[in-house]
Amino acid sequence: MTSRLSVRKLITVICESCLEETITTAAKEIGASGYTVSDARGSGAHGLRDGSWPENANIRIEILCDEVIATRILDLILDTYYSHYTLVTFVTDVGVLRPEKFQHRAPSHER
Amino acid sequence: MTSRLSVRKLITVICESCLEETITTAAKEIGASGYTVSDARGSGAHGLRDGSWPENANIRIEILCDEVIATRILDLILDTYYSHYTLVTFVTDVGVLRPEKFQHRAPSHER
Amino acid sequence: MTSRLSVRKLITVICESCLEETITTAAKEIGASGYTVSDARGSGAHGLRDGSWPENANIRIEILCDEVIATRILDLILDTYYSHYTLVTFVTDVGVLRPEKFQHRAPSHER
Amino acid sequence: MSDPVILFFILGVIAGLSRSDLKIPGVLYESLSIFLLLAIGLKGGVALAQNNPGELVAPIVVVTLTAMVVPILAFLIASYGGRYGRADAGALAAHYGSVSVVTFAVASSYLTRLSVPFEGFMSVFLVILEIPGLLIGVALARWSAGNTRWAALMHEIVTGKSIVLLVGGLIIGYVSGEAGLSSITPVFFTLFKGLLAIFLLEMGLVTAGRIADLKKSGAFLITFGVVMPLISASIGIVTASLIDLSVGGATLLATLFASASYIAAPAAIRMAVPEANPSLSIGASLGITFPFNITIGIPLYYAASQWLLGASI
Amino acid sequence: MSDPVILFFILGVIAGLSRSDLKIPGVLYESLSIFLLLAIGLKGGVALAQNNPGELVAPIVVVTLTAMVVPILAFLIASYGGRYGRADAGALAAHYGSVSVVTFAVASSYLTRLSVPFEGFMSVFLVILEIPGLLIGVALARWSAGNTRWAALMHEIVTGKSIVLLVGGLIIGYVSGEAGLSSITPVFFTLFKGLLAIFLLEMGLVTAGRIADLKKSGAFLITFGVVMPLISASIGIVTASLIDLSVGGATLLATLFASASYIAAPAAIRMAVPEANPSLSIGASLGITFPFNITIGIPLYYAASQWLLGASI
Amino acid sequence: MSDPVILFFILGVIAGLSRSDLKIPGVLYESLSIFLLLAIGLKGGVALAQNNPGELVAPIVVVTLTAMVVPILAFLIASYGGRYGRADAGALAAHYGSVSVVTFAVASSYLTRLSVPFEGFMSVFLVILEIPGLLIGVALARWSAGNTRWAALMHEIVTGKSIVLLVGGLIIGYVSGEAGLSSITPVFFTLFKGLLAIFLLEMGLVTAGRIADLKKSGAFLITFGVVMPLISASIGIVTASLIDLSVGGATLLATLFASASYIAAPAAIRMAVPEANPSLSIGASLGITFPFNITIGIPLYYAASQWLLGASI
Ligand SMILES: Nc1ncnc2c1ncn2[C@@H]1O[C@H](COP(=O)(O)O)[C@@H](O)[C@H]1O
Ligand SMILES: Nc1ncnc2c1ncn2[C@@H]1O[C@H](COP(=O)(O)O)[C@@H](O)[C@H]1O
Ligand SMILES: Nc1ncnc2c1ncn2[C@@H]1O[C@H](COP(=O)(O)O)[C@@H](O)[C@H]1O
Ligand code: NA
Ligand code: NA
Ligand code: NA
Repeated sequence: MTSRLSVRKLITVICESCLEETITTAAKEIGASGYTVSDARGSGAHGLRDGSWPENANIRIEILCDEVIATRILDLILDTYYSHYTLVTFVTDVGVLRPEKFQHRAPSHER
Repeated sequence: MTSRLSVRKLITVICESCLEETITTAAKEIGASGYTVSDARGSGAHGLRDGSWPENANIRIEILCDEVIATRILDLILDTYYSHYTLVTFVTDVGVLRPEKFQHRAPSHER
Repeated sequence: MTSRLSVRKLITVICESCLEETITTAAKEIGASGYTVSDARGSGAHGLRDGSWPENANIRIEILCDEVIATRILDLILDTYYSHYTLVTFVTDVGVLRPEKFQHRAPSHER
Repeated sequence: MSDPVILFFILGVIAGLSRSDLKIPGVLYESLSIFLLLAIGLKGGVALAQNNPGELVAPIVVVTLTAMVVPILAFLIASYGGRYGRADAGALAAHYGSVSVVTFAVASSYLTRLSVPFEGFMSVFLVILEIPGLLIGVALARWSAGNTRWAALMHEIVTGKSIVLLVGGLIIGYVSGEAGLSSITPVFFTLFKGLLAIFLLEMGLVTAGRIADLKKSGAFLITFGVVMPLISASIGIVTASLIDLSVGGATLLATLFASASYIAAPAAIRMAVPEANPSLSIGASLGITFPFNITIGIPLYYAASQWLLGASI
Repeated sequence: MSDPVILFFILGVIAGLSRSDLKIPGVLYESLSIFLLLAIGLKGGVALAQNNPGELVAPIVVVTLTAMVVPILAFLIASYGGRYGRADAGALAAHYGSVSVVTFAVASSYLTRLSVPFEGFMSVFLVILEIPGLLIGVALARWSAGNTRWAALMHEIVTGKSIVLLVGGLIIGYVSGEAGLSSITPVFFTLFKGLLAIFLLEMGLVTAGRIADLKKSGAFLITFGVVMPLISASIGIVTASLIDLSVGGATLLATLFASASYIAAPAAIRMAVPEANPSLSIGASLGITFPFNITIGIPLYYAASQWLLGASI
Repeated sequence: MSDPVILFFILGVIAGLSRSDLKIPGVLYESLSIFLLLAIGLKGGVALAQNNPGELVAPIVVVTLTAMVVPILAFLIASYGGRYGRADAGALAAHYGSVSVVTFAVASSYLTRLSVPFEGFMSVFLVILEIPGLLIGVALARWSAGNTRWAALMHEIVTGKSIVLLVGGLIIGYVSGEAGLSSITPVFFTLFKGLLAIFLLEMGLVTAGRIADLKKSGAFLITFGVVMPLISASIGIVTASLIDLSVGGATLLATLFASASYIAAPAAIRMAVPEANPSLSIGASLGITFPFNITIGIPLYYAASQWLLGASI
């Protein structure tokens, strides 16, 4: 099976819901081919965020991309959001069937 | 810890919500022991799907299975859905506690 | 990229929604720094749980932690919940940017 | 001609059985149940304000005592008749010992349609009957287990949303009185039956989904789901005559006794008696007893109340 | 002065185009559409109870036959005029051959505002016209493909939520009659226009989101979205005169013929003709035809009906 | 006897503090807030249609100018009194400089209960006061930072859902007039107070959740949350006498000045002043000022308005 699959990065960002548009727009500008968002609630260093009202809801953003773009997204998050926002990020190696779909288009960035 | 865990495959399919019943039924027919679905929204090659109305919503299907069934599910998706539907799929290696739960029942298929 | 990332464990628990408070409270008591919950539906050994009414809904709990706490959480789930509840658990290796955020505080437990 | 709200329930069952893609969003279900609980509480509170609450003390004591017979009977029948283990029998006892708010709403809608008057304070009984049967069921299930966290369980039941909304509504209704509530009655009173209809449509869908469970559970459970409410309703009518309720009040009390919980009880039992199989008790209470009560039971309890108490009015 | 419900639609379009963060939760959209479908069904059922359903058989046959012309014409225009392939032309045929419930609701709101009477059984046509056009569209799309699972498709359409709720409402309304429904009319009849207004606000937001799609699709599709309803409406008015409808009834029938489905059709086509590009047919039906019909079309169809049939009344 | 809508708020607070499992689904919260904003806009629009909008220009200018004092005062008090940094003081200024729609709704419900008349165009002030205070707060917070994207911020505020729905409702109400709206008033006017009650139940739950935050924030913030509205309300009453409002109008204007935003402001501040700690400003505005205003503040502002302006009527 693994022969057919290419490794890509899955970046998952769990953050306050007011960041949805900012982060997804930035990810696309940086070169991500897409993203997926779902609603979430949770608890962490900033206390309980149970989604009982909009200011208090979290989202879960997933971005499938190659390593070049993953690095840029992590940089963006570190530089722009980590200091002031409620935010957790993790990166997973996943296998995808159509690797070209999740690759930056400019050839200079290809691995 | 790793000693207790067995490796299984987690297939994640992000697709338009109208495929929910078709794909989950097919996965069970192919031998998956179960599945989990959650609502999502997103953007990709087919444009923005913000879930503002039902035709425009995505779902996120997760199927935990062994490699034999994972291969069959990927084949099914490649053959039947990739050409005409909005669909993204990725596979992750995960550790599970009760591997027998996520294994195809027919002994001929065991690894 | 990988140089910046530290490996941590992501525990995902898919279970009936009535366990939300019990499991998340227990995870925090055991030492997890946080958790994330989203709504889900699904099917498995206990039949279809389509979320059509509250008794019939699933949730998806994610806990990012180090190996020490992961082991404790898995123990808890095995001992307390597996026998009587609808529950699926899997563990993924993920890379995080700020590893200290997902580490048990008591120094004796550090790896 | 049958009450249209029942037709909505039947529509839901048919849609579910024919595997329609009709789904009532879970959030709508939750929103409607918040509405129904508040509305029933408010209505009861307004009625209570027109009475002397002190006069209710004796009836409440009587009703609470006779109602305790129901879960004990249910436990015995399930244990000896159904050969269920302690956990499952206790879970069934808890479900049948507690009450169903929507069944109560359908019964009062039924009486209103027939212009049969009933005591306004009946919803006080609804609140009071919700808890003891549940606790007895858990006690029976955990008799020898010994590690039940009773304090946590009590807290969970007493602060459970159905009690909070019913009691909250009762108090707000009582404090405000009919005139005080007038600005909010267009929502809580005028819309009641229409929204109950939509709720019953969803209940029909859920009930249809339980029928598969029932096939597995077999004949005993189906019989139990019909016979148990008949027994409880009889106890209810006798109790009604003890405390001098009207025919309408007796019908409602019989319905309360006959009804089985499927909101408060499942949640509480899942935490307190996890080893009980939820599809047994939910299957019986929601798949059999609920449809039985709202279609056949309520008219039956009304006829029986008329026959037994009618002369005295 | 225009109907306020239309103003809500326009507000939604403006909010969408100006990239407001206003969002109608998906669950509210679903809840409102369940409400609207049930309410229209109930209203039709009550009207039907005041008629002799037998007298409707002949008109139903006539309407069904003439309505079949619409998807065939749409297919030919899309194939030869628009040079679309079989799949896309068939998908367009299915959308325009079926009907839009909300357009119908806006038209009856329009007539009620002007105090123009119309036959109460018009919603029976709404139900009946929903299916055949859709099937013809799929048939045209899959002519030679041969592997269509017709049984599954029929099941999906017939048990689809719009049919279930409309037919369910019709039957409940018919069985209960006006008096029987009186307890639920405060929800289903009194709130109808206000909730329709909120639904149209959301439709405006959705429509605004479709405009980007349309830019890509080009001039033919935009023309098609305006010309096709004009053609269908003409067929509708002629049919109305064949079956002797009043001016109001003719306006509604013209609107039904002119309207394009964007609830039942997209879902069915996505499963039956997956190779069709959904943004074409949804873009045309929701981005062009829906706003055209509710703002310009309905008054036009009314004027035409008056002009053609007015003398005979 | 207190307004029942306030009792719903108290019920929510009690349920939240007793850790009940009662939860109002987020979608119901959003749906109700869409409804309330539209309804308030529509009501204001209808009132406006009965006036000459030209006459409002002068009062609007006066009110806008005096209202600007509020955020500046709030900033100074928070900076010097509370020793908060520029960001947090600016965030507090933005919240208290803007207004709370629900507080306004409770105040008009209070006046209606007492049959105190007020100028119908008060909701125009509600719209107008929402924005400037917010902008001043951001300006104060970012004085020297210099990299604020003002254009994006303005777009976000002006197209924010509360402005879109309030202004949209105002225009639709103004264009349609009372007669034109009659078909949708059963939803938007008749249901208003009942749905406001449910919304306040949820606000109570949310408020209870904020109390933990407040414990951490300490005595200054709690004092600020009570004293600041008293100061602003005084400015509001003085302004009301400048523009010759009735006692009812003065009460509403005082309430608007005294109220602190917790819908538009938190969202805007989070994007424009991310370094501000949201639990400070939301904690004060939602945890202290909102409950203070709806329970104690409004009757107080009414009494003060009567005392100051009553003679002149
Ligand atoms: N250890 C964790 N595991 C999973 N999710 C977490 C964890 N810590 C925080 N989160 C999520 O990230 C959000 C923000 O985290 P924080 O900034 O730590 O409050 C929380 O509301 C949770 O949803
Ligand atoms: N690079 C990506 N990362 C995460 N999710 C994606 C990505 N691309 C597409 N998706 C998701 O998959 C759906 C369909 O993708 P597409 O077919 O590319 O439009 C989108 O609506 C997104 O929810
Ligand atoms: N193989 C599987 N893959 C993904 N999710 C599963 C799987 N099996 C079970 N689940 C999820 O876990 C829940 C409980 O599983 P079970 O106890 O097997 O009924 C189901 O309702 C599903 O949501
Ligand atoms: Na009972
Ligand atoms: Na049509
Ligand atoms: Na203010």
